[in-house]
Amino acid sequence: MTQLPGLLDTEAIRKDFPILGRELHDGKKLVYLDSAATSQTPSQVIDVLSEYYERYNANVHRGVHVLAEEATALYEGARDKVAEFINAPSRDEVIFTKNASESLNLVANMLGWADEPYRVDHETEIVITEMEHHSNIVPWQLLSQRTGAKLKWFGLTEDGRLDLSNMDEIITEKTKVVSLTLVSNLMGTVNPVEAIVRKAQDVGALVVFDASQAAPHMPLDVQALQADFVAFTGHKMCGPTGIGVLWGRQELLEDLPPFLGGGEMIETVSMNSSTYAPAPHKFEAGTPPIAQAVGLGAAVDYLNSIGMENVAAHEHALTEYAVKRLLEVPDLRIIGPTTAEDRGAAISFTLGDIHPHDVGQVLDEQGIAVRVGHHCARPVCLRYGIPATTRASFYLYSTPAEVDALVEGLEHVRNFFG
Amino acid sequence: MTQLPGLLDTEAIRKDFPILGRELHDGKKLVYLDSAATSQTPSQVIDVLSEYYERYNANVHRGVHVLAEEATALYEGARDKVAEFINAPSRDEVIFTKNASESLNLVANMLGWADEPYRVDHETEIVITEMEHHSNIVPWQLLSQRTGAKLKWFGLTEDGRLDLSNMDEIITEKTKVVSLTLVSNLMGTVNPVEAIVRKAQDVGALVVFDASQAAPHMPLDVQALQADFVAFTGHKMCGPTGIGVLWGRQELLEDLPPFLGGGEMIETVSMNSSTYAPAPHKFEAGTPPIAQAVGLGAAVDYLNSIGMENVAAHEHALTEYAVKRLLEVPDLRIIGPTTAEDRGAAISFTLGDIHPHDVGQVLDEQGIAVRVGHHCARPVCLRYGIPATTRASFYLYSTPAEVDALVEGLEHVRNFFG
Amino acid sequence: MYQDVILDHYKHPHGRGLRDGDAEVHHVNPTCGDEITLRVRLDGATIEDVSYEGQGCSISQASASVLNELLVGKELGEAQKIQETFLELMQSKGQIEPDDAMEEVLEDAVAFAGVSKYPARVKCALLSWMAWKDATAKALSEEAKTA
Amino acid sequence: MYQDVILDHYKHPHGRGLRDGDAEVHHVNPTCGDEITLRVRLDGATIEDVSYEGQGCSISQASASVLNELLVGKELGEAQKIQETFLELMQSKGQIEPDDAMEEVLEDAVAFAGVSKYPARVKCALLSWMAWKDATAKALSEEAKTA
Ligand SMILES: Cc1ncc(COP(=O)(O)O)c(C=O)c1O
Ligand SMILES: Cc1ncc(COP(=O)(O)O)c(C=O)c1O
Repeated sequence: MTQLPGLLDTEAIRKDFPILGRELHDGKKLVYLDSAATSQTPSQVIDVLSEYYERYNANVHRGVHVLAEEATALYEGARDKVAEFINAPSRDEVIFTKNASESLNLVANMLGWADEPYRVDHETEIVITEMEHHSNIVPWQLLSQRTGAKLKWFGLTEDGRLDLSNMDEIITEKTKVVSLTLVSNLMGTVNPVEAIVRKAQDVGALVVFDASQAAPHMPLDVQALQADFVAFTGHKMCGPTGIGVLWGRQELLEDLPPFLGGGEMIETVSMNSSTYAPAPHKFEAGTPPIAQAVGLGAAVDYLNSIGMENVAAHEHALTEYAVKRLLEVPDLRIIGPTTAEDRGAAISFTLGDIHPHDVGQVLDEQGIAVRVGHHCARPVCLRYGIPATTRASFYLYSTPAEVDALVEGLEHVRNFFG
Repeated sequence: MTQLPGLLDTEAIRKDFPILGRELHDGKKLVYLDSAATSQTPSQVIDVLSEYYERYNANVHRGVHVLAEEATALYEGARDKVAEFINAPSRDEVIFTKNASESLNLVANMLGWADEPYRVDHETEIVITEMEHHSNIVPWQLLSQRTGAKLKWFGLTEDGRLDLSNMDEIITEKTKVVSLTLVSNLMGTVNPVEAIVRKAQDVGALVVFDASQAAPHMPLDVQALQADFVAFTGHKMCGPTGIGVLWGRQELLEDLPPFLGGGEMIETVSMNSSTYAPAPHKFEAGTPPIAQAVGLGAAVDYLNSIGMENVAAHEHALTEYAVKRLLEVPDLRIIGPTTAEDRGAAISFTLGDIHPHDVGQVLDEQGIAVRVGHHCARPVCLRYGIPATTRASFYLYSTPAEVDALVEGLEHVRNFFG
Repeated sequence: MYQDVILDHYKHPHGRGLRDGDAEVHHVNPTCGDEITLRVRLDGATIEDVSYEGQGCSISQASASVLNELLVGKELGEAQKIQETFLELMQSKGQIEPDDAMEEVLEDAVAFAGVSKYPARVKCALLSWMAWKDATAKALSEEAKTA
Repeated sequence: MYQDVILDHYKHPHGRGLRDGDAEVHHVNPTCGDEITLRVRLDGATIEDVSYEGQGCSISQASASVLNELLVGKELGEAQKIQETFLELMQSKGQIEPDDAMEEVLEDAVAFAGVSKYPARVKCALLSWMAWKDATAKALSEEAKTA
């Protein structure tokens, strides 16, 4: 077996993930290389979900009975855990949503309905980048259409990095908000954000980070980032589906208007008018994803038990190995950085003229699960003139042996369509 | 044991709900009378959730690998089940949201951004009722504030029914949308909707039903209702938290604009513009609550295995018994219908001068879980000049013995504060 | 959690009713609909009166009564210390067992120690105290303005 | 699922390239980015040409090639029957084992039977067929307008 410095004890870790023991297609062992789409879920999280429904299930915040109090304590306890995980100054800055997409839409809508100085309108500009996930593009396109604000973006360099050369043209006095990803889900690029934050602060623009591909893979510190908002999603970080997070600076959450209306988010309601609860509740209309928040709390516990520094080191070592091995495959072109520096564990590539769909299908026949397509980041494909890519992505349970299986599988693909 | 005609075999049913075996406060058996806030979850649903994460977990719609295909089949299969459960003409009319509140906000926002003839603006009117849950009030207040549309509502009669005497003043040619609950969550009132639908159709207004308290308790047929939109929520119908449904007529879903933007809801994206997928995906931005939809599908299977007619008969018998027994308690005043006719299994009441908080707390000490407060329907409390109520609500696992326990518990409350 | 002292204050509240004041506030507990309207009258740094009217559960009613009993006649500094001690007790999640020193400060209010175990009820117990704090701040800033 | 017939059509596509037509459509499979531009030229009720250009996987490419081979020269009625049969096969979720009658209608296209087991790929196989249907409808309505 390949030994790399910095690897986690994956033999032990893999035992926590029941699905990794699955066999496909008459006995082929599952090689799951699609964690950037969704991560697998450890027993520690699955068990907490079952326990929630078997012992504590109740609606939160409104009850005086034991179950309601226990469910509320679990739900709010999960908020504490998430707050600590991202080093939030206050637990009240952590809003639970259903996914990262809702988190990003929430910000866009708040800014659309906000009063000055936050209001986005036809005299203002919004800045994103060409490597964003659709969930960090379309909400801003919609906001731009609805308000008349101009949408601008940073382009990409040949090697899959942000092109910051024209920063002063892109971020201007008119810019109200800059929203960008910390890590590209298609290319794995880890973005340098300091210069952008500084520039945004100079012109008084808010900075939103899409941390969907960062939170699962590296230590995340919203204070160190100097962010105004940070969005991420539970299902990519060992948590359940149906839960996302938006962190926002308290002052902003106080000043900005609510988005969805309903139960839980109100202070008092009459037919004529209503007043709203303080954040985070102001932004959590209706019965929240209670069990899912509790599950996300358990996922955070799980990640902490391993240590995010160690997760990052593991993935770095694995990515270095994978990049090296993949570049040995003839006709393989990596879309994105071709070294492991400032890059996460998602590696996209093309393989000669063979369409990624076919690559994925033939790999699947060998039990290897990769993702193919535009990965909800179609502008990146357009930028590099390709219809789609094949993407292999790794996580804390991935092994060098799985990288080897991938490389072998790709040889088979080449022979098949050659 | 009290025997009532129409009761289900609760002894068997209760075995499906692990939480109902819980003991509280040193050995007091849980008497769970808070199902209108959230229902309990049967093993059949809990097991499906675990199985999902242990065997099939993957992101949906985008993958060619086995797990992605299986997860997609499960997710879309749940849509089929829900469509059948509500007799939807097409499965593509079923949109998964995170809860009923999101469903209702989704409609309100679609109408706010719509083109004619659906557009709600300052020349138009929105109609709701005084018995709505905050989740069917605040979204319309927000829409009214944002567009200038006028918000109007039906009032209530002394005995907890809709006052339809001034229908022609309330629903007019200016009305664009009428949104009302099928069943009041505070009073249990089952609303007669035919006349309202007819009037709305006459003036060309859309009709939205909040079926959050109907879907769990009685057969629901969106075609028979002649509805345009119907919203409900998973956690009240034996399903998981984090999942809701919006059903809408296909033609409307085609014509109306999207609400949240992101992955999954697009057809094609470039930096300059995007086009959207057909419904239901157009309205499902981001990774959906996959496991939760699958869990809701299992809940629908569970309810079907018992039969919604039978659930309704059970609750009717139990409600009749409960109303009779409660009215025997001195100083107890039921807020809402005082017979079991056209009423669901949620019964709100006041007990002399004793504040509901105190009623609930002392009941809790006996293991009896009821809800106290305004139940997210504060206008009803205002209407009847009370600060709050105590609400007992029943479901398919509730028994006459639990009604007896409640009545006994209330005697204890009276003695304690008397 | 329903100590006799609490029930007693609930059944026989002290100083209930609205009287003249330098500032008035209206506080609501949105989770349960408890409401209080509360007025503070100051004489320099002395609390001359705290009058109130409201609706709510035994805990919120008794707590307002205890507040009136404890704070009227006190100097502001002392009153604030009492308020902070009460807040600390209520936020203790049942972890603080009041000692003699605390009992000396809080008098009847120590009876609320048991309430702190019930998160949903802590807000009831604190409603009048938060209202008092708010009203006092308002009265002082009014005074500053007219001074 | 990769039958030799499919691979063959993929590697040696029939009638690829855009030529003159009465109507043109552009269809996209948003899940994978497959795209096709397709033109139909009619001569009365006869399909004179189906020309296309696009990018996509072996399944979508091969399917367009098979379509060209099968439909060019056919009467519209017959072509529609072929399209419907192909659609039925593709939506069968692997449940239809093509019999002789079906094979007579679909010829090479029966090789796609195995694809119907893979929901994510069914759309690839159908992309060109949906485009053809759309383009034909467009061509006919153009004709109706100018007639
Ligand atoms: C009548 C009614 N409408 C809407 C809702 C809101 O449902 P949810 O909180 O799941 O969004 C509820 C329950 O809370 C309800 O009872
Ligand atoms: C970078 C990035 N942003 C946003 C998202 C959206 O997350 P979700 O689909 O959970 O809303 C994803 C994943 O799909 C992502 O990779």
